[in-house]
Amino acid sequence: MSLKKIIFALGLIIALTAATLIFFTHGLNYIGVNVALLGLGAVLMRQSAYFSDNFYQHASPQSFYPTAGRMIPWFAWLAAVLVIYGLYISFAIAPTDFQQGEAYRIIFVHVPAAWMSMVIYLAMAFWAGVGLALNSKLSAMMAQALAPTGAIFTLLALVTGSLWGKPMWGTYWVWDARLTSELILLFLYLGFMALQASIDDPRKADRAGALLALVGAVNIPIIYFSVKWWNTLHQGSSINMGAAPKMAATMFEGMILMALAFWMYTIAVALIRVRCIILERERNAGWVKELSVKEIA
Amino acid sequence: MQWESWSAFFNMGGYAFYVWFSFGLTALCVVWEVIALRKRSSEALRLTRLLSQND
Amino acid sequence: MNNAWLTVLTRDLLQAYRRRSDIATTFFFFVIVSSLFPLGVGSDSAILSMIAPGVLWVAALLAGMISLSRLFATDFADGALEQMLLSPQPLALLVSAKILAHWLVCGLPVVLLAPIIGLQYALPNEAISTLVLSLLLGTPALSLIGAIGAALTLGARGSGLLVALLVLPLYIPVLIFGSLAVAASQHGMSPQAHLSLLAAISLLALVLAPLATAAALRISVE
Amino acid sequence: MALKARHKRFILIGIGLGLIGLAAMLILNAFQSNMVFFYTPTQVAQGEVPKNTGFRIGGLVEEKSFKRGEDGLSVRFIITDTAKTVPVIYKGVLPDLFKEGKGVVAQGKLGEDGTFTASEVLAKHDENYMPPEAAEALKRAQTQSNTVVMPK
Repeated sequence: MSLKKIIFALGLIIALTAATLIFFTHGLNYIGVNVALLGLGAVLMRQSAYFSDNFYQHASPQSFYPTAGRMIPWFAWLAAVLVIYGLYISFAIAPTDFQQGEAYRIIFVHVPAAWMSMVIYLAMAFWAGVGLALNSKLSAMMAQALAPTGAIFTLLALVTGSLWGKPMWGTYWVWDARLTSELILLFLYLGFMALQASIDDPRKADRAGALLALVGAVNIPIIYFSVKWWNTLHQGSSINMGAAPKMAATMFEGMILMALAFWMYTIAVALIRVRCIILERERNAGWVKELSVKEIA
Repeated sequence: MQWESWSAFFNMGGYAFYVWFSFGLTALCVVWEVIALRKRSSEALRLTRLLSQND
Repeated sequence: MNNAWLTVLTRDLLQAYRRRSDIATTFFFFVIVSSLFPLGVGSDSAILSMIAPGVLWVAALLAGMISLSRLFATDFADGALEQMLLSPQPLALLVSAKILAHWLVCGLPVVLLAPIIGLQYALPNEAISTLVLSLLLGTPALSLIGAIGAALTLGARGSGLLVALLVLPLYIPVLIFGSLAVAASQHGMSPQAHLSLLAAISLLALVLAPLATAAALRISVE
Repeated sequence: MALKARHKRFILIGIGLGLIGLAAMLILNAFQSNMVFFYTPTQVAQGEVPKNTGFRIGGLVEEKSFKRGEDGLSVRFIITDTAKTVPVIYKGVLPDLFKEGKGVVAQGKLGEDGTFTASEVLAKHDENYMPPEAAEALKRAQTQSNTVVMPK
């Protein structure tokens, strides 16, 4: 790969990450910046090595399988280190909260899980959309590999949230907009997985699932902005770009570390799962047979 | 350090159930997912080998 | 305006007329479900009028849903769907005719029947008129969103249950605003905000759902 | 009338955009009117609340208004939005975050005498997290000079 292509690929990743971050931290306030970044991302996507001349070569399951295998340990170790450091900050360094006492420490799993539940859905919808538009098998496999992890994080966000709500608000569950839309998000994940499972032809399942994921993506902004639209029991977000976080620095640090740890974990797990899916679906391909023979030897 | 003793740490200012349940459940889900995936990949590899040997 | 569009609409309506028992199923489902609640909850009119908005909306939603799996299945079986896919007319346009037919057959009867059921639940007059208005504005969205689910599950295993899993989460906003509108006018508040949100959902669905349904049909039938 | 396919597509796209615009107008219209999870004491005073039914009322617990009944279970306090107030009676367990001067949401019914009988009391907390010392320092800074703007 030439230097130019590497720079394009890096630029693409940075543009898309920045757009996602701004969207989640500042919402619609910076919609212009966000649209510009997404546009930039799209332009770079067309230019970068992975999405132009070499796209089909790089995006074939055959060449991705060993690449993913090499990437997994990195992300797994990164997740392990981050989670240990994050837990240390969360429990040993972060101080007691002035109004919630120690119960606020649930924030260190609840908020990262809630973030991941939404980010994973967006990533899933993104890969599903790419799979649908470019008709690439691997993108659809990525979407399929992300769904179960996303469903688990959604469930965790709901359960830890209700365990936090009981001592603080005085109830395990209220039907407010944010809780309800997070529950709907769980149903959307389950629907996506059920639809894929019940269509026998895998290519057809990929495309049907992709369409459903895109239709459901309408729900994600509703979840995020429901707090602002409806005046609900759930507090606003503590972190906004441009303003200082409404949290003590060490608390913020613990939360961000845990979120990064969850992120790395998600990537590692999704890569393992995509390798499984590749093996299961390409069982009859020559390269899979060669590979299995090689691994026995 | 925030804690005077281990028992204070485990007690979590009286919120032990809520805090440890949350963290425990998260750990449980992660461990379960990793184990399930290990099973799935070894099963996938085993089946692939079986198929290639039959050729 | 468009011959093919009218043809599809009249064809679907004619088919529905020939299979009147299918329409009756939807109709009676709505009546029976909403009549079962007073038997289960008790005949206290205060309780009944309190639960009425939610119960009637859920019953309308489920009644519309049970007929969804038939929306494309017969056309798929007799090959008419393939003709539509090959036709020079935009598929989304033809699909919108089929959705309109579904609403006329399954949505409109529920709207017309609602006042009678509302009386059974001891709803005051203003609440009944809001109920009818909310159903009139909301049920088109149900047919439109449901069509996406019906098209996606065409040819999938166990499609009846699957449609419910896919479509019900997307129905929730309609259910919430519909029942809130009725509850608001029941308690002397203006239902205008909820009704205009219902109308907005239906309008958005009217634009986007036929496109998504057409794409889903192309995936399912290939 | 035979329209060209291209023209027809333009017309359809135009209709679609028009409908989306209309939907956006309806949504904006809805959020101008009153759609809330709970009502404020001012709204209660002006009679802008549902009649003959329960609803939620939200605000701050007024300072020094909290009283425990003789039976030790029922409590009385006053909810305020700094303009109007509503007295509340409640029988049951209060959440840990319930405090005078803090946010609260109560579900219940408004009586003839203007007293709100709550069946459920929930605490509403804000999005600020800090150690007690920092909160103390902020409070002191605020009492010293009223020009310091505290995050709400």
